[in-house]
Amino acid sequence: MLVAENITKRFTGVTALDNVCLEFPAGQVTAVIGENGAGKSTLMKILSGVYSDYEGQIRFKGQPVRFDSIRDAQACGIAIIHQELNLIPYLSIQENIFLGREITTRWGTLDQKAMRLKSQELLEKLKLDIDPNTLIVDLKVGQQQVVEIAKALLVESAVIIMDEPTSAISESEVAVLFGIINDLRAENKAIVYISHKLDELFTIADRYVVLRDGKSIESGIMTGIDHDTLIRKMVGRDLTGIRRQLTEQVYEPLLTVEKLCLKHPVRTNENQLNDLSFIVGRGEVVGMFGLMGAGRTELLETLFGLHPKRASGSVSIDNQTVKFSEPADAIRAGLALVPEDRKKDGLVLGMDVQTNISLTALSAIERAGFLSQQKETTLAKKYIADLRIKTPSEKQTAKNLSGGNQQKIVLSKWLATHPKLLMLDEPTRGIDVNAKNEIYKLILQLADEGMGILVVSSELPEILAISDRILVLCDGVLTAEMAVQDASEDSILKAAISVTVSESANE
Amino acid sequence: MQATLNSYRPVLTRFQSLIALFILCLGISLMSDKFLTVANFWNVLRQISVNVCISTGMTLVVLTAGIDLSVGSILALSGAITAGLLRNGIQLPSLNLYIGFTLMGAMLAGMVTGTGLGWFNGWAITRFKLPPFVATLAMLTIARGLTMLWTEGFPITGLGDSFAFLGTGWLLGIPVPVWVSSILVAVAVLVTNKTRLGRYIYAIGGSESAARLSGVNINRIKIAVYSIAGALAAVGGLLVTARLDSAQPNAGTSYELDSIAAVVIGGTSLSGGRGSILGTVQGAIIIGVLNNGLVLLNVSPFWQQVVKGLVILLAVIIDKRADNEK
Amino acid sequence: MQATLNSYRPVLTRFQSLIALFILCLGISLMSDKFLTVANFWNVLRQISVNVCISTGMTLVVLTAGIDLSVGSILALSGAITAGLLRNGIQLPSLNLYIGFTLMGAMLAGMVTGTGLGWFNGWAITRFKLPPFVATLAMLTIARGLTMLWTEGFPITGLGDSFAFLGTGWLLGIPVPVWVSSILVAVAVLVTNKTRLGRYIYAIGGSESAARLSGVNINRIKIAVYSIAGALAAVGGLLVTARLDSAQPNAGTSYELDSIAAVVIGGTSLSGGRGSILGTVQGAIIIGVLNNGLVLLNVSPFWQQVVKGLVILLAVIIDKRADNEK
Amino acid sequence: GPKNTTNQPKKVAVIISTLNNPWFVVLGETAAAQAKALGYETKLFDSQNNTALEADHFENAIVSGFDAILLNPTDSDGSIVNVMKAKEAGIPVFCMDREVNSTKAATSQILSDNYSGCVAIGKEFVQDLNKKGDYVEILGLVGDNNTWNRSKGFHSVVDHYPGLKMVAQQSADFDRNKALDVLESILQAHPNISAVFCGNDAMAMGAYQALVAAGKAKDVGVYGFDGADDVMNSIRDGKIKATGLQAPQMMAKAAAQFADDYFKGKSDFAQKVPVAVELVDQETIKDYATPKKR
Ligand SMILES: Nc1ncnc2c1ncn2[C@@H]1O[C@H](COP(=O)(O)OP(=O)(O)OP(=O)(O)O)[C@@H](O)[C@H]1O
Ligand SMILES: Nc1ncnc2c1ncn2[C@@H]1O[C@H](COP(=O)(O)OP(=O)(O)OP(=O)(O)O)[C@@H](O)[C@H]1O
Ligand SMILES: O[C@@H]1[C@H](O)[C@H](O)CO[C@H]1O
Ligand SMILES: [Mg+2]
Ligand SMILES: [Mg+2]
Repeated sequence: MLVAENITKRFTGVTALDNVCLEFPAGQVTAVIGENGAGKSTLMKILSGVYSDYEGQIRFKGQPVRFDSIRDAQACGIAIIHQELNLIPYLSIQENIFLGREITTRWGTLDQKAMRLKSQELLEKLKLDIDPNTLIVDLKVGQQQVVEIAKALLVESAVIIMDEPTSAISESEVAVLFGIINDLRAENKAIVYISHKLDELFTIADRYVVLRDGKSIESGIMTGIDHDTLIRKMVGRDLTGIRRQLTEQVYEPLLTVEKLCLKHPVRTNENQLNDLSFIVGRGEVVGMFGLMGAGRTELLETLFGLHPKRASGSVSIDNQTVKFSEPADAIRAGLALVPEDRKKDGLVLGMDVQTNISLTALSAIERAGFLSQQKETTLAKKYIADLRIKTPSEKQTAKNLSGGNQQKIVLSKWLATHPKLLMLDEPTRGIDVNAKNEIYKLILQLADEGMGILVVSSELPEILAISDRILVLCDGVLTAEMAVQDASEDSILKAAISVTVSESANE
Repeated sequence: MQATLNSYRPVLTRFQSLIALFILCLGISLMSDKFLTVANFWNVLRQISVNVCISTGMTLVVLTAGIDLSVGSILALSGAITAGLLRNGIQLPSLNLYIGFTLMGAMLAGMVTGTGLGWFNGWAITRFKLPPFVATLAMLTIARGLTMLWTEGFPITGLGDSFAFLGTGWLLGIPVPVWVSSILVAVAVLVTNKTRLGRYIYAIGGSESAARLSGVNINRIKIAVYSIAGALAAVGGLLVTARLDSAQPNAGTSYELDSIAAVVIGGTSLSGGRGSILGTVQGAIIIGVLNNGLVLLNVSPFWQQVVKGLVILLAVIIDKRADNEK
Repeated sequence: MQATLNSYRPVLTRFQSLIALFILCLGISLMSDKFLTVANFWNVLRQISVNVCISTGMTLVVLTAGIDLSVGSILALSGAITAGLLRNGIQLPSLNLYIGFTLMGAMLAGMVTGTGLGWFNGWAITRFKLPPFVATLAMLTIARGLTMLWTEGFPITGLGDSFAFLGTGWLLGIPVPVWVSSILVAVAVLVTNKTRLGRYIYAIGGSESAARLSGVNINRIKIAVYSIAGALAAVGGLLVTARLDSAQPNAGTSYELDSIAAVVIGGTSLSGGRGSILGTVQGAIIIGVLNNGLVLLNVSPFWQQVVKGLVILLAVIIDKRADNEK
Repeated sequence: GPKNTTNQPKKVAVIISTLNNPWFVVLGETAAAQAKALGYETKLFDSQNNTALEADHFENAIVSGFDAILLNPTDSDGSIVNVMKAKEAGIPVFCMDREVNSTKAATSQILSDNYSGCVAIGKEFVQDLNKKGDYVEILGLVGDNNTWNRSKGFHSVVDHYPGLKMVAQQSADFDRNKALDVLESILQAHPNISAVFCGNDAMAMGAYQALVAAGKAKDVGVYGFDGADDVMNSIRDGKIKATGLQAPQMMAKAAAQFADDYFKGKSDFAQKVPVAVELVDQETIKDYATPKKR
């Protein structure tokens, strides 16, 4: 259906794609695998008409084509779900779905009704039960991703490219998506699927193609391939496991939270967090699971002093009661937060690597009241080496790094403050297996050095792999707490949905 | 529950400045019995009609996350072109040529001038990826210079009654400039809410890259928007010129600030993507009522500036409050 | 390869406007042999020194993604306060009180005024989450009104030679205003590149939420930045007043546009986070050279505006080109 | 005609082209003070050099029941419609300083003759320079009609002398600071000029300061217009050659008096009452009192 021949794409200083040859047959799901920065998204952007300045040849249904614009590609029947969310925050779901493809009446005005109906239909298909007139800003990231999917499904296309469509959505929504993909496959569409969640690939993909350092390495069918083989193809070598030694250790309490409540920002008689009490020990990794919107992000933010006016309850660190009115207070007390949205909240994208790393620790690089360039570079180089951050130099702009490396910069900047408690919100979202492993190792190493770790994740395998203890949050209520030895995917999931089920039964 | 909240939001946003406006009007009418009269009502509306025209265009520009500093100068040049052609036509003695202009022809020429300069703004901004601030700042200077060159620094007067009607006439009990600005506002409301162009304007301001990836032709929309802003500035120029029966070379000086103030007080975000034409109209009314009220209350001119600044601050603070409470 | 490229980048960015400036200077000096003289060199530097002061503060504000429209009015009020106190002191006949001011005291009072008004800008912006455009637009009007009230609309003149020295004197072969602005620029360069405050300013402009989560006290930094902008406008006010030996009530009118133009031509992004003080200085020099060159070439005042606008456009386009090519 | 009277005092509006300039502040405040002294309620309006804003002021003044308007028009042509509007509403308008180009609009106009004033300055200029030399003209706001009235009056004399060469003509917007900057730059190109003619006194002061800074204050004669306090003092000190003294207080008081007369029933006003602009130079300065310190 769609064939790429000898595609080469250069950015200033980087060859993102180097003579790539691939094909995407109809009626099959082709998984494109490769590490962060391998060139997957770049290739997809070429195939969908985003970049028109490339070398090489694209064939579509046997005919050579050249897309000069996104519209060209759309007109040919190529749809794409971009890796980055591409939604207009202050437009509604419906307006976003139809952006660029509005239905008009015979007067040339927008046919709101037709678009509304069609949106509703799409949202129903995707099991997103929200009014299509809701603004995007009012959606959670996961819901936004579903809207992205809806956008790609709006018009009939021969090729549907999905660049990490599931990075922010939960298992149940993944299942819905896979149902749709199966239908599309049955309709003989060519589907290109990119994901760092390898388990998904085994479920959905028929074929795989491998990109490494911008080159196409090999392709084949998924049947008969196992996890380790796939990783080896992608990374070019074996990866060692990370599960740490299970011990029945007793941890000395570092963070003690008692009866923490958080009022809803709008409906002030409601609580977003309800009477949460838990402990994180020194050297302990506590994993926190919950479904989308369970309140995990809010919890970390509250602990970090971001909602001082809405929060109540008591928090103590090292048995000292603390009250933070802003993050600076929390940082001083030894807290660190790797936020969920690293591009917006974690990094100043326009600044270079070194400046981002030192931002939290400027006092450490001051000399006689002035920032020392030398100390700063030393600091940055230390973390670039320690965390094996792949960057041409410490002066590279953060924006230009791959997701995994960006995440490592965020980690670096917090490690530079030598925190007692490190909180991580979805630390491996959109990050390749290799980098993921490195981050896991790092987390465990930090715990071994005595740091308390509170990590929020939506991926059960991840939670199970790194936690010593697991907390489950559901609708702002702590519904389970278990040692990892006693936990199973089943028991965790049950706790994560229990309240929801009983509540909706009550309604 | 959340859905309910959201469906109220557009309504609240649209009328966001009304509270401030209401308080303002109440305050003034308690202090002056001349304020709430029919004559004064038309007065205020007529006085703001030029700002409403300009600010309507400015709203579109600001919604795309741009800015247009050149509206005042474009207003002046368009008015001067119309007045000049109406009065003198085009004389080329060397070619022994004289072209006379009808009222319509001259007005059209003024409109074309404004639209053309606006188009140039949009072209420069998209073609060279210039910050709109710089491109339109340059145009502010250029168009003012062209106005001076065209008028040789002198007002052009004596434009005839039929043209003056545009600025001073009444139709069905409503002043003509109020008709003009109201119709433009109605069209602009329609465009922003009911057409693709409007949708794309919001989209570009909300996220230019997302709009581009959705296949929106960013450059074309931006050029259209700056052209419209130029055209609406030209309408403003015609209104001012007709009202004074005279094209002043320095007309419109610093109107860009008044206009941006109306847009921002009306709740449109300078970073684009959020706001509305009706909000801007309310912003323009707030400014107009303030100017009118300060005069009616006999505040001394120097104090007026202080009070005006403070009231603008207060108005926006009140709005923000209302915004947060909902 | 990339490393090399990247390590050059800061240097290139810093001198981004130099190409345009160079072409401009070359052009003028080909047309007038009076341009490249030592006397004219000091001339231009002296003339831009006020804009350099203001624009230095403006750069800091714009780096945080803000804007300050009130600099011109703050300049006027600070100058007038200093002049008034210097000349008349404070007289309270009702209390039979007279307080005289020394030169230092009066200058200090002017500085305190400017800083205070700047602080108020920052306070209003952070406390009520107002758009900087609105808050400083209100201050533009308020401070101008206060200036009129303080001066009663009349210039305050005859301020004595020691004060005039600040505006007209020479020190070690360099005009005093050039000393003042150079020192301020040097300090600002140091602050932006070598201190926490500077780092935080860039971080806030780059991503306010990331900066907040990194423990930066956004409000405090913003208030500091607007206060500094006010203080630097006050310095500008002292320089203008000293130079003219007179505080003009309408001093500084529309200086905000010149200043923002210098900032933007100098390559600082209006959306914050990117740019530099030295870029702004180059922007100010470009504008200064242009003003000077057009007069040297005796371009007619009408054409001057057209040419000035076109050259600004060209300068920025050339810069963008240079930017893309590297 | 005059409106029927009630017990309330009559209201007089003073609408001034701009208060951003001390000369007009004097004009406006004097007019207001005088009208008040005559027992009227007064209000001062600032048109900010904007004829459209002036139109707003007229409308607002009419609505709020003013009985007479003392006007300093923003523009001799553009302001006509505004004055007509008041006339139609039965409100008399008395122009001060600047005229409106219509004999049917205002009840009376008390005018400062800018053109003739500058003719006088031009004559003095020619004499002082002995009919030869390079000179510079600094214009006011290029969109302002007084700018051109003055410039034309001046050139109507000076242009007859081929020995007098205008080497630069630049605008400084009636602003002291701009005049200083502009002349500084001009002096780079033309260091040997003999005189500078400025469209008002603020610019004359700025020009003088540029000459002082360049060490040429002794060699170059500066001419202004207005009779502003600091220029009067400078003429006395021999720093500035001459200016055209306008009499804003006199015009303002006369206008207020006219309004008073009108209320008292007078109706036959002279359409134009020209007020001469007096040439003040180093000989005649002794006839003028030292201005009071403000
Ligand atoms: N606009 C750009 N400018 C410069 N370099 C770029 C740009 N976009 C991508 N690159 C570089 O091109 C290479 C390929 O990037 P790409 O985004 O295609 O990787 P990817 O395989 O999609 O990675 P990920 O799994 O993290 O999404 C990387 O080295 C990246 O840094
Ligand atoms: N922008 C918002 N406006 C209103 N309510 C919100 C908003 N964002 C989150 N909420 C509410 O806050 C609660 C918790 O959201 P939070 O983001 O903390 O969940 P989470 O467990 O981190 O989910 P996710 O996996 O999506 O990050 C939810 O009840 C949600 O409805
Ligand atoms: O005389 C005044 C002032 O000099 C002013 O500066 C310009 O307009 C004139 O009428
Ligand atoms: Mg990618
Ligand atoms: Mg979350």
